[in-house]
Amino acid sequence: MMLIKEKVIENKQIGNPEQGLFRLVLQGEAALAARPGQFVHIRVGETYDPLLRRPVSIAAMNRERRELTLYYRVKGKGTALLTQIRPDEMVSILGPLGNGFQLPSSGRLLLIGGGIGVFPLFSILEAVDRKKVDVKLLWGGENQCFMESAGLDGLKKSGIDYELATMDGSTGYKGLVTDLLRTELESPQNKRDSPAKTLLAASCGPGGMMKAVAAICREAGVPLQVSLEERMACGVGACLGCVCTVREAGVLQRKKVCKDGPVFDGEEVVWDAEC
Amino acid sequence: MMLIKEKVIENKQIGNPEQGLFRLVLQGEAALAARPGQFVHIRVGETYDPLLRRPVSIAAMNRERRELTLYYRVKGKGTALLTQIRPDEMVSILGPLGNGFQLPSSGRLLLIGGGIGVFPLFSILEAVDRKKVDVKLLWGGENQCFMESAGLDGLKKSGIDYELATMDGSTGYKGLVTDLLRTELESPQNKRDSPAKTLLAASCGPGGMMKAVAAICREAGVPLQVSLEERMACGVGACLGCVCTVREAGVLQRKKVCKDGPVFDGEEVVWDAEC
Amino acid sequence: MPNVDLQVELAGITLKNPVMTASGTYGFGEEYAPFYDPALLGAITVKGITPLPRLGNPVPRLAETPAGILNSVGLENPGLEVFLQEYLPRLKNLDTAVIVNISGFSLEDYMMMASAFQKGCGIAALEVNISCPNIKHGGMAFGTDPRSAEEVIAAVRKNTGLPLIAKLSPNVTSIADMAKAVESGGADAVSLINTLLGMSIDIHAQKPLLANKVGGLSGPAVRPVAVRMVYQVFEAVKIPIIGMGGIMTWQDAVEFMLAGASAVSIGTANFTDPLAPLDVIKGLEEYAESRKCASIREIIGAAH
Amino acid sequence: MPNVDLQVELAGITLKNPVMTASGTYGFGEEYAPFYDPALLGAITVKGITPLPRLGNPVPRLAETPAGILNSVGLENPGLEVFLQEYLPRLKNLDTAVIVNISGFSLEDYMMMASAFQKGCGIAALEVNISCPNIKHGGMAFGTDPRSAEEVIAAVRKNTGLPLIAKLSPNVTSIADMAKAVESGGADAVSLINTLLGMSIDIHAQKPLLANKVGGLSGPAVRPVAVRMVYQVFEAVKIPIIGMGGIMTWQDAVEFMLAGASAVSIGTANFTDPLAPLDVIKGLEEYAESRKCASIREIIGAAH
Ligand SMILES: Cc1cc2nc3c(=O)[nH]c(=O)nc-3n(C[C@H](O)[C@H](O)[C@H](O)COP(=O)(O)OP(=O)(O)OC[C@H]3O[C@@H](n4cnc5c(N)ncnc54)[C@H](O)[C@@H]3O)c2cc1C
Ligand SMILES: Cc1cc2nc3c(=O)[nH]c(=O)nc-3n(C[C@H](O)[C@H](O)[C@H](O)COP(=O)(O)OP(=O)(O)OC[C@H]3O[C@@H](n4cnc5c(N)ncnc54)[C@H](O)[C@@H]3O)c2cc1C
Ligand SMILES: Cc1cc2nc3c(=O)[nH]c(=O)nc-3n(C[C@H](O)[C@H](O)[C@H](O)COP(=O)(O)O)c2cc1C
Ligand SMILES: Cc1cc2nc3c(=O)[nH]c(=O)nc-3n(C[C@H](O)[C@H](O)[C@H](O)COP(=O)(O)O)c2cc1C
Ligand code: FES
Ligand code: FES
Repeated sequence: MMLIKEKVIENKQIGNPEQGLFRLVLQGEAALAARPGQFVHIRVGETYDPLLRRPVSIAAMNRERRELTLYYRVKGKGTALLTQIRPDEMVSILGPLGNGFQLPSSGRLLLIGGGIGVFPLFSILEAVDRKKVDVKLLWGGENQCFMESAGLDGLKKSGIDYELATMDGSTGYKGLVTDLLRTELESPQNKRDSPAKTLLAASCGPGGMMKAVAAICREAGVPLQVSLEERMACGVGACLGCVCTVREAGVLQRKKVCKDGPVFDGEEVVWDAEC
Repeated sequence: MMLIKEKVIENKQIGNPEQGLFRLVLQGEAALAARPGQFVHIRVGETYDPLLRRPVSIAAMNRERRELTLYYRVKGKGTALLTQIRPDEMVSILGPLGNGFQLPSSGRLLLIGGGIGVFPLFSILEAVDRKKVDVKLLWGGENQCFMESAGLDGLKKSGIDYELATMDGSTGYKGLVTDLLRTELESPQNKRDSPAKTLLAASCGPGGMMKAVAAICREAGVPLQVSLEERMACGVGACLGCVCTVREAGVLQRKKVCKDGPVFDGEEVVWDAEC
Repeated sequence: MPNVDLQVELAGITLKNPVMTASGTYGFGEEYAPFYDPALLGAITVKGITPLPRLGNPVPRLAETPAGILNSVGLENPGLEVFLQEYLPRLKNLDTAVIVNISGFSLEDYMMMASAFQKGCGIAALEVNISCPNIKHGGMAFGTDPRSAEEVIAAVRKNTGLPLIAKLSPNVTSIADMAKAVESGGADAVSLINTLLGMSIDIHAQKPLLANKVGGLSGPAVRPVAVRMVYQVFEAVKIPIIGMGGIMTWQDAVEFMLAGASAVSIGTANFTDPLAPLDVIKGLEEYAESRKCASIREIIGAAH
Repeated sequence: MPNVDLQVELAGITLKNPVMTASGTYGFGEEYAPFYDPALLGAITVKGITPLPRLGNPVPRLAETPAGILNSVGLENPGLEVFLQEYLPRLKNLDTAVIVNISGFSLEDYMMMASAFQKGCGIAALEVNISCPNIKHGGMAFGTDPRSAEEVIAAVRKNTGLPLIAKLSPNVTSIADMAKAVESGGADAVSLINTLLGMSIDIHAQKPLLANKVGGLSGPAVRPVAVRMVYQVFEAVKIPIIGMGGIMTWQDAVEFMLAGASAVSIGTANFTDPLAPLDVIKGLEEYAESRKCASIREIIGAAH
């Protein structure tokens, strides 16, 4: 975890401009410390508007070139300002932050991504030893245009086993990624009585999706790691702004998404906590 | 007076970087309407910090090329942000604003500039018919480095009659520009009993200097126009933020620097008004 | 052509749309006329008028602060008489509702101002600025004590037949109590918020930057406070609310209307973007349309 | 080596420099330790502690606003017991003055918190957050009524020998009255300001953005209000002031000290720039030097 100015190597729109997706490559020491599932907290401008940093997941890290690759979608003021930063300029980042995913060194790993929630999962695809771990990605999104813009080509090239779901059926299965997940878990080799002990799952996406994924995985007895998002101020556990609720030994507790997470045990998380 | 996006043709540091001086050339319709002594109110960024526009005097206007030339010194947040705008980008300006100088079509015109207050006077040098009007500029500044950075070369080339005063004597007279003014007004041709009726003066600079200039001109019976500065919000007379105090027919009144000025009758202005 | 009815009712007046301009930020209706026709606005509110002409405070009167400005204009205005003779006739020519903002330093001031404006005089309503110090009560502002506020509104109420809008100061412990007080004093509507009292210090001169030391904070910086107050007042009184305080965009205006404002005023935003009021009108219309509202009135208070 | 004495005296404690961190923005002293040694600070103030553990409010707890943030953490904390057992021992190892911020919902809460902290327990002072609602008084905050404020401070005073700092809420009509009340209640210093009550509305969901509806506004947006209050309180009481509210840079800190603060707290700025407190210390030192002050104390209140 460091506070550091990193050099912008690339900050470029990717895919269809309508999707508002950008790839940002940063060069500096942070890449040396980064683990899959962590994120960086970026200062997108120098004035007080916006005032806060913006959290963005690490999608890939290259230790030799000391490069972090991030993908972001333009959402509001902060991400719009981020697009204005040009190569060779320096940006202040705080990171790498958070705990990151725990990666298996053998067995099978199922990744379930929703929309741009796939970006942190990219970091797993990169880091996990694919000779030893059998990885499969299930990815749901709005439509083909989004999937292609957000990195489908790269996936194809990588040789990763994947399945897609889109809302309009323009590519892959028409429907929810959770349907793919159910089908997947019912495939013979993934049945409970088959060697399910070797199967792990990790997911990132909208809250509603992850809640459903957690229910399905629990039902199937598959250990799940979920990467959560919450509005953040400090990013280091000092402000208590970004909490989620977990049940530990039957007792409700708060955890800080920035520090204790963003990756949590899917079993533990209390979705839609009312208090 | 218009609200318009103009194209940045040039936005470049001039002279010694220590002086923090920039030339900004804008292209658009505003140039067609501009008169010497007017200013434009520039939006230096798109966020709410800074929130207000920044007033900058028009130093030159080229109707054929529809270009306005402005000079500015980096002072704080707003002018620092202004330096970041690059050629071909668009900036929102409100202007041309204010009344401008009244230029003689014959006789003699004495310009007294203090520091960067010389910039609006440049617009007079450009606009006045120098075949018919005998113009002389007295310009005071900190030192030679400042004077050269702020446009001394251009002055030399223009063939204008000028005299300089610097605080450290590094160029021109060592001392205040008001000393030059006194000497000038005492020169034989400018004596009260000589054809002083044909002499007009115009001044822009720090408040203290203009107050002294006004006293000297009044003493010498020379009509003086002063260009004032005051903190501005609206720039169009709507907020009453930028007033100065004048005495009209013996009665104290407020005038809006942005709308009734920035150029005022030097005789009328109440300097250091206490209420 | 959008099918949204933008009309709102306020204190017995009908506005063609809910977007007005805030007192002190729009001069006397002429300053922004070179940019667009004021008739496009729901209403305009003129600079605060006092019985006698006022020079206001010395300069500097403005200080910029993060996402805000401090002003200490000090109620500079030409006084009632000149206003009636020179400004009012021109204001009447604008094809929009004109609201006159009045200020005073004693009950008598307010009463005399009120009686100068009656039905048929060409203005739509009076807005009573109660943020001024009451000179007879040791300079404590009318608008910071519920009893004084009720008293001053009741006094104005007795002296004019025009719709009455009470403009509330945010510098109070309970804005709901203030709103209730002016409601029982007879106000037909409330405007909120006026500026927050603030100060900026010049660290080179080592003294307050404004000649008047303190000034009023406005602009987007205060918006969260203003929205909260509109939300609270909506639950406290029955009379309609004119919401203001940092509205820069139509999104901000929607926030205020959802919080409970029947109309919104654009103040500081005029300085940054003279066309802000028009963008707000357009945005409100489109928002209502996208939410399938037949009338913009449907969103008033919808966040409760 | 600069020749400026940065030491300040506050409520009987000596701080090595006037720069502290604000409660709730600096966790329990460990979160920013990876970036710099907390011993460089004049003092740190820990997150507000209550008698029992609290889960705080649901999320969202944060909303960004122009130059500010709204938070509604809702006093999430591990409770007194866990604090004493787990956090305090680690805090004592930091070589800086530790101030514990305490909160409660009744007089009894405050008294019991106070008696748990005595001289020699390893902390430098108690900061009493009186912005909390008093459950026995219909939820009206202790900090919005001078009598309640005096009462709660007096109660705490009786139960601890530690220096006592009263943390004032800005959501009041007269901050000077509040400061006088806590002074006569026995406070040794005042901290101001706590957050301004605000709200942000989600225009898509058409409801308040924060789960708790209202939140506290902090950051540079509120600075002009905070500086004004420090200035007013400096003229109203004799006890020293800890100034805070939107301090991002050393220039801002100088503003507060000129207005009358003997020390300053850095809050929201930590989130944007974890090193802000160090930059403020350095800047204060250089400012004092450039003004030829032998001690930073010379600038306290110099704008009056
Ligand atoms: C741990 C983490 C990792 C993330 N990784 C990515 C990523 O890899 N790619 C990507 O495109 N986005 C990612 N996000 C979401 C991203 O941070 C938000 O989209 C961004 O902050 C929006 O800022 P804005 O100014 O454009 O939007 P605005 O809506 O203007 O933001 C206003 C405020 O809300 C906060 N906010 C808005 N949306 C979110 C959100 N979904 N999550 C958290 N805070 C939000 C902002 O940070 C800001 O404080 C991540 C969020 C978190 C918490
Ligand atoms: C009519 C007019 C014409 C001007 N022409 C020029 C010019 O040609 N070249 C040039 O370099 N400068 C000119 N100035 C001054 C210029 O506007 C200020 O230097 C600039 O606004 C400073 O902004 P900032 O954000 O960099 O400084 P900051 O100090 O951060 O500004 C803070 C606030 O104070 C105001 N302010 C600060 N200094 C001044 C000032 N001297 N006059 C008015 N407002 C001020 C700013 O507008 C802003 O609202 C002119 C000012 C006026 C009123
Ligand atoms: C320069 C200026 C002058 C103002 N003058 C008045 C006034 O005369 N009477 C009044 O009731 N409010 C006055 N106000 C307050 C505004 O009408 C409005 O309530 C406040 O600025 C909040 O809105 P805003 O943030 O959109 O500007 C003034 C505000 C500004 C900025
Ligand atoms: C996230 C957050 C949590 C806070 N928690 C507390 C608290 O527990 N007790 C307290 O007295 N003040 C609390 N505050 C208020 C700050 O200590 C400080 O008074 C306020 O934020 C103004 O300073 P700033 O603008 O520099 O942040 C909190 C502020 C923030 C932003
Ligand atoms: S963002 Fe501050 S605790 Fe997580
Ligand atoms: S800047 Fe508003 S009246 Fe001049």
